[in-house]
Amino acid sequence: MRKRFNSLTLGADALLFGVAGTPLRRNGVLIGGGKVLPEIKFTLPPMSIEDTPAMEIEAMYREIVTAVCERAVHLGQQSVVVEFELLPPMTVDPPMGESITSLIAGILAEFRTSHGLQSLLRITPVDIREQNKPPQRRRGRETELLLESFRRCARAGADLLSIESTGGKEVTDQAIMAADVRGILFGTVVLGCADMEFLWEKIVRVARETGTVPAGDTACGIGNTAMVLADQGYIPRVFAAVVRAVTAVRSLVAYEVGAAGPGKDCGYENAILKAITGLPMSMEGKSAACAHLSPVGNIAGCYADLWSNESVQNIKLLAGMAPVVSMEQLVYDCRLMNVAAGRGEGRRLRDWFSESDAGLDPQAFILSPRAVEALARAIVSEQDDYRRGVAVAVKAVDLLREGLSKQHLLLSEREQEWLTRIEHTVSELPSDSMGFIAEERPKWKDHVNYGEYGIPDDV
Amino acid sequence: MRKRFNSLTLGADALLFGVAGTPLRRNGVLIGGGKVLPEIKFTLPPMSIEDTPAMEIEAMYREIVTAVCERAVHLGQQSVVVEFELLPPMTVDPPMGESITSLIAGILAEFRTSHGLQSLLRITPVDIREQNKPPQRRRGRETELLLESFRRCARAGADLLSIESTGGKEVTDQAIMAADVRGILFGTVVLGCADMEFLWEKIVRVARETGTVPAGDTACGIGNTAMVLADQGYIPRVFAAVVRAVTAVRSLVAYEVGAAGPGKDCGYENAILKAITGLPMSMEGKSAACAHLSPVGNIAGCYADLWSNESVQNIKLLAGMAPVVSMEQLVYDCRLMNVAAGRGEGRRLRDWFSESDAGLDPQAFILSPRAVEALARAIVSEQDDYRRGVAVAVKAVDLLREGLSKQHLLLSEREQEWLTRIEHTVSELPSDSMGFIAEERPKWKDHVNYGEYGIPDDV
Amino acid sequence: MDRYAEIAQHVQNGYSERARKAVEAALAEGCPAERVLKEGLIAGMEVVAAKFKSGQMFLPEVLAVAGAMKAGMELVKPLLVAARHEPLGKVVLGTVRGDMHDIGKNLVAIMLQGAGFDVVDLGTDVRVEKFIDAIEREHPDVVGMSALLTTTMVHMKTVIEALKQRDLRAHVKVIVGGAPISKNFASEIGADGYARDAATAVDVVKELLNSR
Amino acid sequence: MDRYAEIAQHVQNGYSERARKAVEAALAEGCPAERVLKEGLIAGMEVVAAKFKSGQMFLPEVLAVAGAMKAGMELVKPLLVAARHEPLGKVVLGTVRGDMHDIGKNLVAIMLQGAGFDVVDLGTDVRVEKFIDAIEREHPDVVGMSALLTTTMVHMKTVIEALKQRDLRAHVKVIVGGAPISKNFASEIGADGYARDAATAVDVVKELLNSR
Ligand SMILES: [Zn+2]
Ligand SMILES: [Zn+2]
Ligand SMILES: [Zn+2]
Repeated sequence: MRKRFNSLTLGADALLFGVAGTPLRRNGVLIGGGKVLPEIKFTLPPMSIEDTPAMEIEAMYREIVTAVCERAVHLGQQSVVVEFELLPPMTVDPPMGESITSLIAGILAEFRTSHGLQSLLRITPVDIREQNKPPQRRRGRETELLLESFRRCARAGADLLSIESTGGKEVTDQAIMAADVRGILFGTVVLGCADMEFLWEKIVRVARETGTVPAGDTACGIGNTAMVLADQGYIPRVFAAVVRAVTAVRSLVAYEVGAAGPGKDCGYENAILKAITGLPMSMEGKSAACAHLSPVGNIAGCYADLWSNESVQNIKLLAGMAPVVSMEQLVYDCRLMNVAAGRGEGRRLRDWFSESDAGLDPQAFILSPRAVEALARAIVSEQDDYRRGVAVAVKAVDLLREGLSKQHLLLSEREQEWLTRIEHTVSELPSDSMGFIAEERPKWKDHVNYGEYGIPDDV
Repeated sequence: MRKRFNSLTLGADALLFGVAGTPLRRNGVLIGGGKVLPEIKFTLPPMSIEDTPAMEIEAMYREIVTAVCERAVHLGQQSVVVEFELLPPMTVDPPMGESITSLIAGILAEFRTSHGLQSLLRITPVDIREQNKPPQRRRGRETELLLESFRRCARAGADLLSIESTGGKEVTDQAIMAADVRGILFGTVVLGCADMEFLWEKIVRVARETGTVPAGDTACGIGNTAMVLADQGYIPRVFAAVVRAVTAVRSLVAYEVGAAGPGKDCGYENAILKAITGLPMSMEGKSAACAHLSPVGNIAGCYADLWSNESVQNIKLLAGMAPVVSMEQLVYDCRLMNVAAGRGEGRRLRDWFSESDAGLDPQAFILSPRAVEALARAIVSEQDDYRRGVAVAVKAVDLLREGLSKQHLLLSEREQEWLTRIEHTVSELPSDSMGFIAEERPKWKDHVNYGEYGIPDDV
Repeated sequence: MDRYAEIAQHVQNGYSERARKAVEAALAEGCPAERVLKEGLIAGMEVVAAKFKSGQMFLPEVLAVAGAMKAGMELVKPLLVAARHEPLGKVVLGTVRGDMHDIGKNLVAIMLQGAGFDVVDLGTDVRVEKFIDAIEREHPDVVGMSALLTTTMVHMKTVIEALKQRDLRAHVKVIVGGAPISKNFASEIGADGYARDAATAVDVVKELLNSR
Repeated sequence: MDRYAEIAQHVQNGYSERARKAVEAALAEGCPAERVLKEGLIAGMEVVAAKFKSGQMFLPEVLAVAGAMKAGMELVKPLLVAARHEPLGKVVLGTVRGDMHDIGKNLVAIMLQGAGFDVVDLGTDVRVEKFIDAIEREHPDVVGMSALLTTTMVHMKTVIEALKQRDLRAHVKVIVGGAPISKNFASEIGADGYARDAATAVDVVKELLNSR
């Protein structure tokens, strides 16, 4: 059952790293209760999972998790969150993911006993439902395996259940390349939200059955694809900023069907979701530069209850293995935030984070606390997903226009032209979702299996 | 001619990142004039220089420097410092180092013209004088080649001349492993200072002849060896803290014979040297975790006029090549410091940096602004290098003792035992250097060629 | 302005309808199809590709241009085929086994098509056999492989080894790319080229074909 | 407490003079040199090495213990040689060509000696030929190479290749270590073991020798 938010939980003044409206307490770890904690992530070095004995793969995970926990202990860090992001073969083969989960949970338990290191384990199966073209989002073996993966990992010792679900991506991949706002809305809030509702009801059920926490999702495949392409100069940054705003409508669905946070690190839309839901969020910024460059290295810190490195291969840097280096950087970042908060000056540091980035890039600009509040309000002002999408897109464009005219935001001439173009497009969007869907659906019929979104093939 | 400091330039209140007593202005770059700038460093990936054609090596440097500059431009960074740290074969063969320097200087010039990126190039030949055992510090071909390397790189477009000189290391390597404070003093302030005087007079002369800046040195081979061994749990942290304090006496010599800053990044003693000399300093902390882990990830930022990543191999991370990732992290760190400073709140951020680390490790503790001022005062209260060494060691021990008793500093029981032991040792040091040298010299005669330090083989 | 320049200009502007009409007119006037292609369509696209590469143009703008080029191509292609004109080159593309990442490869396909190459896109999760089959069937000049995971990039080597085993390696150049891939890795596994992004992929392919 | 335990205790405490005296007494009483070595000196050192490895002891304390052990060894060694006692094993160590970094290798030497191994330290900047000569001359069970630079670590492979060429590879185990070295690199170049730090180097050597 989906319960739609119609008001904000946290306004701009209340939005702060380490502080959620509804903190999460589990296993001795408190998230959003005043302190920011590191969330450490990692992936395997170049190797073939198919051609490597399971024992060797497990040894690699043992090595990584042991090393990062050792470093955390060494630095006096008392609580950490570890994410195990399942690779495709580990999701397709649920017992494989289960066995690695159990291994990691075991190591974390050891560190709890022997060193007093409190920890939670987040598991993130990969969304294997796209393996077919067009993707089969509901029927078919992949959906079954995906849920089985959640179930097994949950029973094997996971605490937090997450996914980077890809519903709607078959449309947004194209729409991003074409800077097509309508396509973004169709893929993200029409298809994406429908898929989120379907998928997250199932994940919430697994969590209930297994006593774990349905944590949250991210529109990574949409928002971060746009961000990375904008960073490479392929698409306008103002467009990527609007895409980010729209993704919040999609990711929000998880919380409306029962997810409890912390939201998944790579969803920068988490800032907006934190304002709406008050739930704790994981964020990533400069110390996730190993995984991707970004224009929001500092400003992302404003909202972090967990502070993440997103992903790094287990390869050797001069100081040690890369995940250990990440752990060190995260711990120092967290210490700084926690010192400021401890002196009652968290909001001051938050404002510096914001000022650091907001004027230089539209994607950062819409993540300033004031902008976040405005975007969140736009979303909760509507109940229908499509109308939320339109409202937040319009608001994002308005904010950018205002920032530009007040000279709070620097934009190149080309970016300004695109802002005008997008402004024009959003102003002409139909107010009613049925009309919009009728217009868009035929355009994407070769890429989308509408039945898999619960949408009839023809109206 | 060495001109000894006998007073402080900057007290605890005046010590701040981005602000030097005597800023350095060159080529459109201002260091220590209010803003912290990134200093980016890199090394080659695993490869044999001997077996790789010069063209390929140069292509690699071209790729690295181009990529980091592109990222800086992309992020709107206006000034950067790039360090080219010569590898041994590039120092032994001065034309090789010269030609890479010229290549890098050329790329920087291009970026200045085409993108308005202001930059300075620091070159750091490696101290090849240790190639003999015992090292030949004055006579011999290596000293000649080293100076030739400085000369050629300076003429090829370098701006800042630096070195991580190793005078005294033949003693301190042993002394560190044995946690032998007397050996540390002998190697660092007796041998080390003598060597610094010899070497830096020559480097300052090269700088004068070539119109470049004699920037500074670091007792990396002493202070950071101790820090890394302490981090691995091999030697007591309190001992490493005392070693760090003592290294300031050695590194100071460069500035007393004419070096003008910015001091070399990996010298954490730079904090003390900034207080004494007022010259700009490069520092490294959490964003140098790629190169080495440390207990001073935030606190090092208190004093940074340049903020460095120390070293990273040119290998692929998910986001891009590792030096590019470092550039991004440095830029965001600098932005935060500069935003705070721009609001007139730099000192507040500085104090948070300090509070973040100072209580958790004695090496961080002695880098808090108040401790730094006290250590600096201890040094300038004496003129003789040995007496300075004793004074600063005594002061470091006093500070740690005070921190412990006031519960500002956490120390394990084993560390406390060692603090007592070291306290005892420093309290029994002879006040006069002649006596001390007479006692120590025979112990190290197999490892040191005293003639190479201008010390007679027997008294 | 001559016909060819006119076509090139319409392509550059991304005007599909005008480009189509100008091509139609040129062909009607007896302009050789090959010159229409090279001096008109491709010339126009080349300007755009250069602007894109140097960051003066966005991808959606390039896509519009590609559309204009395609409109012209539809008229020219049958004539070229009839005249047995050799195409600029053919490229087979795919994301390797176990990897569902699509968008980087698609960008490369767009840029290559814009530059006048024939592109055969095998999609994602492409197994060794499928690469081999396509190479045997299509006789491409270049095969391009993409991987976004550290755990799938290793399959690139498998494909190259398979090419060697079937004596196909000498007949096709191999280029690779994707987030975890470096120049170094490319040469380690014996690829001929490394494309750090879609914009440079065209240059890499051109260089490889020129060096034959 | 028996004689052996007494010796072990003095070694553990780092009391050189007492250790020497206890060994002297034991030998005078007719205790076999081999048991004095194994159950006294090495047993004492093993306790210390374990404490060091688990972070309960500092290196300077270990050095004092190593001194006590050495004092005892000086008395025991001639007897062992006379009895043609096989030593625990011999290790040749060196930092590779072009690399002056000393201290990591020295730490390994100290730990190995403490554990009862014969150690031949070739120093720093050790060229291939010097490694080969030493291996031919000393017949070590293990050769250990250290590198601290990305541009010198590659020489480790050169040494291993040279060993193969001279048919020496089967006769000696190879371990490697140093800041830029990973387990992965070690196995890539064909080393038998990787020591991530001095404290674990002894374990690695012991394992290799047990697996022979
Ligand atoms: Zn993601
Ligand atoms: Zn250094
Ligand atoms: Zn350095």
